[in-house]
Amino acid sequence: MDFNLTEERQMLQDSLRRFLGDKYNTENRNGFIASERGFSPDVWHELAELGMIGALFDAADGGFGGAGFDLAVLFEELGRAGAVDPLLETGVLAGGLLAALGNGVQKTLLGEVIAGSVQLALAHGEPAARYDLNFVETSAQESGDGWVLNGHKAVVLNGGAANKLIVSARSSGAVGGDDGISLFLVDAKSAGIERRSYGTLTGGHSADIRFNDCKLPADALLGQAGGALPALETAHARAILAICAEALGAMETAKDLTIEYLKTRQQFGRPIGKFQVLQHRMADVLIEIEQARSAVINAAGHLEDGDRDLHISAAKNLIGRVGRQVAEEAIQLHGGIGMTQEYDLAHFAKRIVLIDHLFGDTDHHLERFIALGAA
Amino acid sequence: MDFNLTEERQMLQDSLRRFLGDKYNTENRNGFIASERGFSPDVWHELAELGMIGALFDAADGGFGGAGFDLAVLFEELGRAGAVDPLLETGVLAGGLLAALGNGVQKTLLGEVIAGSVQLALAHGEPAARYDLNFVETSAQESGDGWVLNGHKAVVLNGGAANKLIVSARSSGAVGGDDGISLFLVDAKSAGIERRSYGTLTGGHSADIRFNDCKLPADALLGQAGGALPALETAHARAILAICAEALGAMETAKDLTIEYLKTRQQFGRPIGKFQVLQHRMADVLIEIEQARSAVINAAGHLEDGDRDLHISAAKNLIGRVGRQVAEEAIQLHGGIGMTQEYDLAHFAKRIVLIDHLFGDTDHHLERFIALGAA
Amino acid sequence: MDLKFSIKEEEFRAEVRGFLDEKLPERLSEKVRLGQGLTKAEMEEWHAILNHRGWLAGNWPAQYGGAEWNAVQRHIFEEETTSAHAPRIVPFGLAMLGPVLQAFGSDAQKAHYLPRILNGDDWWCQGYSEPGAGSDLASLKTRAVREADHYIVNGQKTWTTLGQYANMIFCLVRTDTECKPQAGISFLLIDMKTPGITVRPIRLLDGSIEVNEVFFDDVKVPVENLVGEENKGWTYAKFLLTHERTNIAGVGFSNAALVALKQVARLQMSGGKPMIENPHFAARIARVEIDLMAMATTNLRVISAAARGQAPGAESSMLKVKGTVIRQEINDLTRRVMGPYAVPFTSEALEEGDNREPVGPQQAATAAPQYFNNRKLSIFGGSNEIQRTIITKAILQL
Amino acid sequence: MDLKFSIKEEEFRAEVRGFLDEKLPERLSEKVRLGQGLTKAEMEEWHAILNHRGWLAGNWPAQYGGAEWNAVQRHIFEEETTSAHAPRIVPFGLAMLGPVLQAFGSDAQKAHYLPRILNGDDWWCQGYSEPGAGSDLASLKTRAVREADHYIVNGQKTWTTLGQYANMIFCLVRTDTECKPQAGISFLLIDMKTPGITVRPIRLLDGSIEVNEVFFDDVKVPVENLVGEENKGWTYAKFLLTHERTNIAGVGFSNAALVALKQVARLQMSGGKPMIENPHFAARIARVEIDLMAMATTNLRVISAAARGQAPGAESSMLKVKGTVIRQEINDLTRRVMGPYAVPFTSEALEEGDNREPVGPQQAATAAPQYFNNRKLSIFGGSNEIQRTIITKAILQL
Repeated sequence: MDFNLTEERQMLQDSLRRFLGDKYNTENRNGFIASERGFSPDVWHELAELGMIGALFDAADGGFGGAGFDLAVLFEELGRAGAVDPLLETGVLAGGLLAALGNGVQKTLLGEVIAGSVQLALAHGEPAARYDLNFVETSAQESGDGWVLNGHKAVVLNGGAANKLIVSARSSGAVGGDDGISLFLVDAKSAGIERRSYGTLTGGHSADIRFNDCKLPADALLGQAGGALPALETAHARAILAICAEALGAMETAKDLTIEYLKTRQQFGRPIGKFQVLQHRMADVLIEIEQARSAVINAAGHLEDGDRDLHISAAKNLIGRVGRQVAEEAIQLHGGIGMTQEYDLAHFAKRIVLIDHLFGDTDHHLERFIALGAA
Repeated sequence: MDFNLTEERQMLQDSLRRFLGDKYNTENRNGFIASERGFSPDVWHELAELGMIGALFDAADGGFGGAGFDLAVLFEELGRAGAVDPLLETGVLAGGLLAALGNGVQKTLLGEVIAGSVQLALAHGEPAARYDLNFVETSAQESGDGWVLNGHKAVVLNGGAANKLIVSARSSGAVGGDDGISLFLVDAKSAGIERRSYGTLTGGHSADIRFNDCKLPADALLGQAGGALPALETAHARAILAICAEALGAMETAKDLTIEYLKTRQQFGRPIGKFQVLQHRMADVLIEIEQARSAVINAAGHLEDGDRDLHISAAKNLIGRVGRQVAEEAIQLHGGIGMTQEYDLAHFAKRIVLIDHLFGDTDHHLERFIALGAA
Repeated sequence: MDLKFSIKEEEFRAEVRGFLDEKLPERLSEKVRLGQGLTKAEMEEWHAILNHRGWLAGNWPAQYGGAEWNAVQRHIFEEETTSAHAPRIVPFGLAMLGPVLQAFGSDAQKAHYLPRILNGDDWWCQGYSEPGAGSDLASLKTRAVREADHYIVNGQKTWTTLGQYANMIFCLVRTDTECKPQAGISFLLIDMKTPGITVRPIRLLDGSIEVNEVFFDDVKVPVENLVGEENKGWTYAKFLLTHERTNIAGVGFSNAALVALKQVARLQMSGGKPMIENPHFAARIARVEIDLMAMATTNLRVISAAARGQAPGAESSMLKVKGTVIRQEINDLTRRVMGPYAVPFTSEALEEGDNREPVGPQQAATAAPQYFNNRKLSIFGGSNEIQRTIITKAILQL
Repeated sequence: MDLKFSIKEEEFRAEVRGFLDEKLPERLSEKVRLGQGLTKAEMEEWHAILNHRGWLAGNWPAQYGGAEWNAVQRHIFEEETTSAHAPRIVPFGLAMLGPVLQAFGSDAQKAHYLPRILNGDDWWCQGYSEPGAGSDLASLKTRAVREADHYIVNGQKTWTTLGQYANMIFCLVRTDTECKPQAGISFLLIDMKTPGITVRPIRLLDGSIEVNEVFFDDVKVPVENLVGEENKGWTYAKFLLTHERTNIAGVGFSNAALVALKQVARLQMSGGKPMIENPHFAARIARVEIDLMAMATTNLRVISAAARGQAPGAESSMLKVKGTVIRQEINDLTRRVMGPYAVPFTSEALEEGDNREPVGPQQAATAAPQYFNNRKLSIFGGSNEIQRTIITKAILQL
């Protein structure tokens, strides 16, 4: 039993914290969010140079990390800084699927991903799917020696900036079935693709993407036709760990800002941190953040064993509950200033809450935890 | 719109509060609970003389009340005093069914009920029924011109002291079906009845009752064979209103005791009510008790209209939630003394919580509220 | 005990309902239903419609052009307008300043300002909070120094709601620094066009602009703009806070939001079933609905006592706390039900009518922003912490 | 980062498990599993079994006959014994007084008392709280006045757990009334058979007797029974509180209680289905299970830091608060799952082995009493309010 970081991960953490601390403040972040892609291409390239994208992949794929605790350390720092760079979308989700399923040719793209010269997005969710990974209505029909895609993908994260998409489509089976889902590697500018891109409350540009008789060559297929669900599940497990760690980092910052505010803000002639009611509510916040940290550790530690899904769902459920409490308490303990966009807390509170809307909310994962326990 | 009591109900409230205030204190109550029947026969007779049993019945049945707000006023006072007298069991449940279904001969018993000279109990729940009213496995078979009962009734409230039982049994239909449930008026000492009587944490003696080929004459049947469920539902709606009001009264006392304690108990050199954390938690208790009062008013006001079940389930759900909070906070704000049987709070806290176990707990009624809303 | 409204009250309800059917522009109610912001012109349009019917100032006495409704009538009006998705009446002139002027203003002030409020000639905003004085109003620092026939005002106000639209502001200012904090405060009416006033909008976390900072730099205010007596402003402010709290439970808003939530929950699917059939989500809705049913009656009990002339004390604090918790919970469920479609932020959908097809289901665009925006409910207007302290102080008397 | 125990630690676990398989009498574990109280003789029996193996004092140094386990070993022992439903080790002599004597006692005290604790010759109880000094220990009033070679003790202690079985009590007493409240306190060892001592049991709300009042009326205590220096008792008491908190999270108890709850929930039926399949109840179980899974790791993190020599500060307060909330929540669910069968109160089922067929399902008799009894967890041993204050004080440093 050892709860200390390895020396390598400690270094990764230190250098990332230093770098992001330099790049991010409220004004910069709001600027990045308002910019063309919803993040800063410059910061992105520097992150790549620092090796941060490589840290998401294992050595066989040209990286130098990729384990649960690598994701946890890296994303906690992204969360702590309130970074808006699409490492989740390009690196963990689409990049992870490419690494897991790509053939030799397809995987050459990984080099560009790790170098930061290409942006990816996973086009998987659909308007009626909510959080169910096997709910795919988009169809892939074989046609000659290629495929034709038709369908509507909803809220594709980083769908605005992505050069390449990994698209899921049903090549067989009924909607909601586990078999029959295929993945395709597609150029985002292909004919038959209609993208509607939009911002989000916390940075990056997502998109709703429609495929209208989008024709793909045979070699667009990633992995086996119809057998993509297990890889999608793994990619989402990794993504959930990542955003849980990101939420944890964001909560740490929300907590630090609140403690600072409690110490300095004066009301009724003394710092508001002197008021016992605020003290005790802060104590509960501190306790719950420690619980969130433990949930992330559990999820990271079990990412590659048979208890993965149980711990992933436990973490997402707990982080959803704790996140809401921490975000709401941080705003409430700040009072009005906590409501303003020009104060740093706003971004963190929004990010913590919106993470509950990614890859299954707290209720979704509670149900999944129950189902896994009953199985 | 009028939230004031009528003059008659105001008088009922005043005289009951005065009477119970005289009769009940911690020592007396603990004595009654430890006594042979788990309540005081003397207090019972005086309550009857005061007309309190009559207040549960309408004029046609020899009473002078019986409406929703009569039950609410009366049981709030019982709850406030921590009374352990079986008005619910004898008056509302079994008495109510007798009034609703009895023929002329059977209803002569009502006079004795109102006079306090007979104790009743409704033997309805069963070991596997939990809170479902239509779950009846006990069987009633026609035999000659009478009936034979077989089955096991669980936790029959006041089953220890009752002279007469009203027993539900299935004369037709499948377990869990709405049709086929019949009620019988039975002498508690009849052959074929085996009673195991026991105390409860909050007074009165309940019983598990087994019927082993218990033979009944034809005139034991109450109402139509197989058609008792609607009357059972009405009796339980009235009983739920009654115990919600009782819980409200008990919460009022728990609150008053806690406020008094906050004002007088000194810690760290000042009354503990000066500590902001305790103040704010008390404020939440006060707010929730007002919500509980409103829920009781809604249930009482709709007891005889088409929204009855919706408001009954709403009240039972809310009171279950609020009750737990009030009981636990009252104990916690008291500290150790709140844990002791010789201090008055103990009884009230236990009663508030155990009311959640009667006639459907907070989850059961949430499900029922959802089902009623969807219907 | 009787939960029913009287025949007269039901007639009044029918009258309000008929009026709304006829006069409330669908263009406005649709925006309100979807949680979209209204323009200044749209708010003024609705005020004018109400004023034409004599219903703009339900709480004002008839002598000042008000409808002189009692508490129950005001409640019925509130219920009907919110469930019809009518725009909210902007409270600063009508609900806040009006009653203060009627109680404490000079005859000249009444004659000049009250008709202008009704007619929409003035748009008032409130200058109470300061950067250093939020919940602790008594510590405010904005100074007003008497010089001959005017005051010179210096300082800063903040959280001034809709101040960007206002031409007038009523302010609490410090006119005496020597006495106890509460004793040296005065209540001033200030023309926003006076030289030296600067308004800076504050963008809130949902991207909206509804509050502002207002800076005063040697602003000259004529002494006739003082309300009541100098240094008695604290009394008027407390009076105003009571009036601000008439609809503090927000039952109407919560009811409307709950209806909307249930509609969305019937349409949003999960695992092939509507969300309203998901037991966990149904349980969340049911719990808050049950709380709201009780709160509606708690609210009526306070209103009914008020109609009989009993002044609400700690009760209004109870309504504030529980009412905001319920509204915020409904907002929380509304963002939850949207699932992934809570993530897109299409700001054009919020402020002005958006003609583009919405991304995701109707109301999705406003769900998360409204959840975040309404965190203010438990902060502004006397935070829930302040309310809890008021509640216990009243009962514990320590 | 590595969540796995080392091979050596797993070997230790296997050793403990083997020992429990062989030596833990089923008669005792069955009573523990059903939540029934143990007799004094039964508790002593289990102590003797452990002592025979050298495992009664896991936290004591070997020189005093302890097992000298590190924090991780103690944790493993705790996990295994609780999941095997072994009786809890009575903490007063072993976990509390022992370490104090070892750190601050005289050689004579160590030589006399430590073996007697291990051998079960003395049953110790704790005399800290007083009627006027619960959470606020520094205000205690029990007086000890030095007269020649003994102290005369007068006063009253309360909440003395299992004091009815004890022949010895360690007490905080006031030896100086002139100085600061904390400064005048001493730590005395008192023979319960000394004339002038009266023990009065307090019946708790679940009907159990486990705490007592202890009255001192001119009780003569030899000066050699003073631990450490006069007026330094506060230091020893704080030291003891830290030791009391080693297993403060109660993860083992919660795990065992959760396993039992799920067993019952598989058997208890509702609407023809086991309660564990009821979505609302399943959600309640799942939430607390998820909290407990995280708490187990939080606990291990603190233990792991302690094993590396870092003294737990506010962390142990965090464990106390969250740990008790989780245990109480499981107790709450255990009473809920019983449905109507939580109502019967058959006290004979609680205290001694009851030979009659139980009313309702197994464990039903103890479900509600245990829920009520364990409300104490958030009150005794430093209330959760005190713990929250410690947590924030440590971080805010105001």
